[in-house]
Amino acid sequence: MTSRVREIIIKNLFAFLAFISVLLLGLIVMFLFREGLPIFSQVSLKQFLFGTGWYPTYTPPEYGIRPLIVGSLIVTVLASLVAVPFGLLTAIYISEIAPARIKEILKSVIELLAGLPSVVLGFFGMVVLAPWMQETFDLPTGLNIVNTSLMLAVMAIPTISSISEDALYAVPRDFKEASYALGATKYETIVKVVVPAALSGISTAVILGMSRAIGETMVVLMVAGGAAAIPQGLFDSVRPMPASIAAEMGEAPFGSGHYHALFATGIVLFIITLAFNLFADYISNRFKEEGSGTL
Amino acid sequence: MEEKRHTSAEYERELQEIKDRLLYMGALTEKALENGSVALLERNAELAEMIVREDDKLDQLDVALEEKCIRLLALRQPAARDLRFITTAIKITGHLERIGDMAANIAEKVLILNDFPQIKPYVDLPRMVGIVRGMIRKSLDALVREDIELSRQVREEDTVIDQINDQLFRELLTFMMEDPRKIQVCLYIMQISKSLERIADHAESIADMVVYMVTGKSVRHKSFS
Amino acid sequence: MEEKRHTSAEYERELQEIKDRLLYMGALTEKALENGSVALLERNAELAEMIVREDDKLDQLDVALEEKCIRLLALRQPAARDLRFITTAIKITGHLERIGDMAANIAEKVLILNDFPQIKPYVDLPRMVGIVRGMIRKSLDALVREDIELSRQVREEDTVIDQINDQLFRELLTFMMEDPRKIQVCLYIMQISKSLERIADHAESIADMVVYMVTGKSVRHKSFS
Amino acid sequence: MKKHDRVSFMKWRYLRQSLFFGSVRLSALIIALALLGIVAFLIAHGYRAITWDFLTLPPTDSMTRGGIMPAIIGTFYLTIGAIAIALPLGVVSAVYLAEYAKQGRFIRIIRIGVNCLAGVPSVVFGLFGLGFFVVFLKFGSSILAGSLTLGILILPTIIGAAEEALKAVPQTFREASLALGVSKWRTISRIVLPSALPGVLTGAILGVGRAAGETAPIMFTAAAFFTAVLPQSIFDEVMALPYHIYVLATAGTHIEQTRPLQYGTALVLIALVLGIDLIAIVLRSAVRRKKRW
Amino acid sequence: MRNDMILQTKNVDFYYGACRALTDVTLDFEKNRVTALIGPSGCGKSTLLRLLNRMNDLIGGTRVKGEILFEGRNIYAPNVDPVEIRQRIGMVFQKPNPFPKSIYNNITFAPKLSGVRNDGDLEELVEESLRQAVLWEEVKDVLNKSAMTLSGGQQQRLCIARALAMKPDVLLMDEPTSALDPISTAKIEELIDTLKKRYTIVIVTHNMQQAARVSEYTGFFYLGKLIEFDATEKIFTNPGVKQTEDYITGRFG
Amino acid sequence: MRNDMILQTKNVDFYYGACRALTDVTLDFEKNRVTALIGPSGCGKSTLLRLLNRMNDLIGGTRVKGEILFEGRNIYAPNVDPVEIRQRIGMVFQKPNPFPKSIYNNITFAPKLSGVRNDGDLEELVEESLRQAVLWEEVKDVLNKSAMTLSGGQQQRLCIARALAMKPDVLLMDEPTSALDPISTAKIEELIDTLKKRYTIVIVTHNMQQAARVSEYTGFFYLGKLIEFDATEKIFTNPGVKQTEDYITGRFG
Repeated sequence: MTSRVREIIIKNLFAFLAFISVLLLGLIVMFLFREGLPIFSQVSLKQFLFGTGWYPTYTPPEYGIRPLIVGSLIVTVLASLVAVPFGLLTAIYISEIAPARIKEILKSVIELLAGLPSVVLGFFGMVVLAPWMQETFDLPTGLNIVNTSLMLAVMAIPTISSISEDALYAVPRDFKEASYALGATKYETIVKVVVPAALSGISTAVILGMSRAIGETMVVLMVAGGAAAIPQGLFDSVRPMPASIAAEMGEAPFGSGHYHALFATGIVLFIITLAFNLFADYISNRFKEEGSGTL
Repeated sequence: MEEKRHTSAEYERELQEIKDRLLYMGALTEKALENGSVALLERNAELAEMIVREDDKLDQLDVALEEKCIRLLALRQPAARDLRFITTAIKITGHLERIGDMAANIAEKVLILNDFPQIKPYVDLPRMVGIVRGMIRKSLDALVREDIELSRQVREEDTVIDQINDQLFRELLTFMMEDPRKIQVCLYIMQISKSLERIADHAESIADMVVYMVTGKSVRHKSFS
Repeated sequence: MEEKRHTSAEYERELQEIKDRLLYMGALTEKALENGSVALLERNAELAEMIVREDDKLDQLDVALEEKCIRLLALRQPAARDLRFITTAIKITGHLERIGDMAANIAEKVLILNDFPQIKPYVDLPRMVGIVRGMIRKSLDALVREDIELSRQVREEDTVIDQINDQLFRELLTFMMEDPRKIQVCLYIMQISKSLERIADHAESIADMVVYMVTGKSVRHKSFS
Repeated sequence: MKKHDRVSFMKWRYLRQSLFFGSVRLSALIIALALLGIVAFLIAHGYRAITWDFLTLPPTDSMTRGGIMPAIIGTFYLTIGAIAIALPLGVVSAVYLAEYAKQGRFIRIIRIGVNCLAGVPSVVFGLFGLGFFVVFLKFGSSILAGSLTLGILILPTIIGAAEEALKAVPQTFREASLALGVSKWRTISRIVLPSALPGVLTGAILGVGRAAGETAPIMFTAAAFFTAVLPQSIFDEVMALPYHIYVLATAGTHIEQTRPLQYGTALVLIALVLGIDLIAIVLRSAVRRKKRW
Repeated sequence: MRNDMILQTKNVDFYYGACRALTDVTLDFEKNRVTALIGPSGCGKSTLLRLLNRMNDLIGGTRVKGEILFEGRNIYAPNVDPVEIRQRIGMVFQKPNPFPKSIYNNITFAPKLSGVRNDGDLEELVEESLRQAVLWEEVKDVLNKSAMTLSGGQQQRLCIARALAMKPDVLLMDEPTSALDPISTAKIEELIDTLKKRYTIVIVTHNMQQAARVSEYTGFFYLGKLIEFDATEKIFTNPGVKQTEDYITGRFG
Repeated sequence: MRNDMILQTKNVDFYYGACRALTDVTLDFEKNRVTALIGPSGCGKSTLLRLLNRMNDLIGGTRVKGEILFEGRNIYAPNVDPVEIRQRIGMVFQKPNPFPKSIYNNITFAPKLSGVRNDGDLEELVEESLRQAVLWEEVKDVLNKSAMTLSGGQQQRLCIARALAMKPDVLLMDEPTSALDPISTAKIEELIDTLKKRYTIVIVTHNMQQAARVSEYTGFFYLGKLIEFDATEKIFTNPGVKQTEDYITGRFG
């Protein structure tokens, strides 16, 4: 009897501890809203989201974060355009083509790349890429959208590549054998069988990569240039949401409108990344249940 | 073996072929017996000789069918009813072959008898041939139709044959005692009668096996001894 | 079946048991024949009656052994040599049972003969019994030892038996013609001789099957017709 | 198709293959070079700054000279704190998810919670740490608040790695143990967890690496711009390597002059983080080679 | 007669969620005999096997109706601890599943947890179990090597030895040879033959011929129902139910 | 006679690294016949099968000696493209392995690659292949459903249909039913029987009885050597070599 009681106690204890993650998520939401919602006593939701002026320190202050949202989105999209093909092709190389030794090394490289602290990447973009760009293209500043996107791409590539590679690796050997036995070449086997079979995992990889890019702070803080205006060209500076929060929170007086506005920006950022993650979750679950049948 | 087809059409076909072969062998023995009867009544030596020659065919059919059955046992691993059918078929083909041998023996005796004057009109022997042929046919029909009732009939007819044989024996004994010149002829007739009686025994054995095949229970030796 | 053991000891044991049973049945038939011979020579009615009674035993053994073989076919799916052995065993047991029946028939005739005065000393019949007994033993030894040479011997002895039977037939025919009062006695002796000849045929069949079992080639009906 | 057509069609199929393989190899090469390039660049510019003094002295002269010792110590404290919080909680959660939970709403909620937590941007963790630990719980900007924030940040990573490791333990091991009449908890603790241990460890080490390199979550919760003294309790502020780089590179008054210090600090940070990651990678491949199921 | 029935199922229904996997199965397992359960995929034979030692507890959303008696006691009664049941009723699985431990530790794993501590006792147990599983001669010199280094057939015999080390009364085998080649299969079958002297064995098998070879009793399942249960010899030479006959003779139509 | 041998191996040795897996195998496969390869695990039967369509190319560190002639041409000659060989020699695997695509796309996968573009032709091909694999009636209304929704037996027949869609001359089958239950197995065996009218079939099987049932010729392998090759009937009723007899009758010693 005692062993049965012990079993029940352990199970319930573990259930409670596992539930802490959910509690934490709840707390995060709660505190973001607790500190962020007061801003809407000063400005409407519409003004906040679509207002084009971000002048939190002016009197009267303006809290329009549209330039910040646009900044975030544009660097994310550009970064994805670079990171997706690179990440995917590299994943294909690792899982299907590379000889065993190179495969091991390259996988480690990708993992190390993922582990590179973002502050170091930001630093690199700032002190290496920016001056080079400024000179080469004769720009007013090297801290701009293109530079940021490149650095974000470097951040996103390991995510995309390693999750895609997992997905490709998980494609049963049986499929490949079947394809070869039907007289398909290696290329045809990869493109027509392996990649389609891994498509749900690859989609998840892309979405999570983008999510990582949009939420990344240090790179955009150090490399984007910080101009809180809607950009006119690819070499303009921008101020994505995370950069704004990180840069200004230190200066914003506790409890001020600025302080609340930054938390509200955090809410927007949180909701966007949450949407990305739920979408990725949905895709991987949907295909898990039905199989990627009719691809 | 009735409604449901075996998933392997080939197997089903082979089982059917065994049945067909058995029926064919049965038909051959019947024909031999009929011819023997005709040869006796019409004193037709040519016909009798043909019977002896044709016994070869049955011997070959027997060997071929047995090999077919063993092949099926080796390649198909039959179970239950199919297995009983095949092992039964192996034994039945042996009986049919024996029946063929008996028919040939009868034909040989007919050939000899034809050299002697007929001592009396043949009544009992043709009657026995008729019954025995019916027994062979019925026993094989019983096999094909899995009909136990037919088997029972065969069993009853066997006792009839036994009675006729006994009666004929006594009758011939009297003839022999009365006229020693008839001894040889009577002996040959006795042997024919005895052969027919043994054919009937074989037919009964076949019928008994059918009962075993259908029900899985052995009835052999139950009515004997 | 020699050097290598089957991985299933149980299976190996069952195969051995079939062999043992066949030998036992063979021994029973031999004993019955020997007793028949003694009963005839010593005019021992009691012994003859015992033989008839004991035939039951062989019948039961036959049914049991056949069932055992079918069980083995169903449960073990034997192939190759094992399969040939088992199908051969099924047929051999049938032959042994028939031999038993013949022995019982002989005993019945012996009982009748004992009621008549002896017409001459029995020389040929005991000699036949001796040879036939040897044939049964040799055919089964051939099975157990997988010895084809023994089979050949059995085949040769069968022709000897056929000759003795023919010779006895002619001899008895003369007796009958000479003295019609001896007809009945002679008929019974003839039947005994005929039964022994048929037993020899069965023994030869067994021997032929052994050849098939060992070589996988059928020799039956090769020497016939 | 005629024979000639078929031959040229085959040639086309192989040409397509060659083109594709070429581009795939090229992209892999570029990525490898990117990492090598960054690391090589930092080494080339930073190795001169690395001296004994640099590693053991506090910064001096408004951080234009001296070393980074307090930042190293601070990062160490924060990381240890984070892993001390995240590892037990993460492993227990993973055990629950992988071993105990049956399909149902409760588990679905937990799973979504963990997945969402994994996707929360690091700066939002910073905000949360600020709002909850620093302000609401009044820990102030401190090691405790920073460690807790970082711990929550790496919790999903640890749960994920541990769950993966648990799932990689063949179901047949569990069945075998249970069928022997061993209770569930003992099956988990004697069979499943030992088998999964290397995987869990790898996950934990990668978590450490991540915690050591993060900047945004500690900016508002733990990191000090400058302290000359080492922390005395978990309620003290600390310097941290990542934040130190950021500060030197953007907020200093003599950005150009302190370049060597910046490179040196960056080099120390990546050496630390990549070193930790490398340990995890080596450990994992060693374990994989030994594993036989 | 009654006492010889070590395991009995009485009108057992089993549900996966709303789906009924077993319908009204009543079946007695005789002591020291091998009983085989056969039937097409999805017929419920494996499900029944896993009910007998409550391995189905591990799957959520299932429900058992009726009684399963082990030595007369209903193992689904609320006060019964499945852990104890599983100690008395061992199980061997389709794929050999030794623990990634040494051969020695594989065998001693469960006995140690159930309180056998003495080294001498444990060593004796290891030898005895391995001897019973006819593996001792092959592994006695490598007891400290990982069980994973053994061949598939040896692994399966190790799994049997491991189950025997708990000194169970019943051994459940779920297609124990379906992952093995003919030679290993023959060895396991021979082993089953020797084990039945001391244990009651229930074996689920895909392979009708195997059921014919190893078992004394055979139950034929179809669509979750027990169609026929009888002596194996009877089932394979003269089954009583048409459905069984059709299945045995390969008429699956 | 010579012309009827569509595939021939001549003194074939095969090495995995330093380990010799096949020794001097010389074997002719007759056209439109089913040839079964049997033997214990690791005897080389599967290895030989994979040599016949160069599937072993996918594994590194292997070496082939001797010749394998397909319609008289050595498929290991340097100028031979394995892709073309595999189009002529189809293969079916142990585990059903349809692509995670629709049934229709599974069948048309290979034909499309080899240049069949016309929709009408493709549709015809799909129907013809499925009919040949006796699957058409079961799936004709769900051609756009995922192949993964089919049962195991159906999946395997789909894999056969997929191989047939390339209109191969030879069909290699590597234990095609070992993952299936008796009913599905029987269906596949029946299918093999009808397919041999148009294709040459080589089947590797664990299951001796299966070889007995489906094949006209049987080769028995042991330790990488071809011990005996003869008509199946001969092998199973009266093999010429003692080793074969021992294996066939279950004396594995």
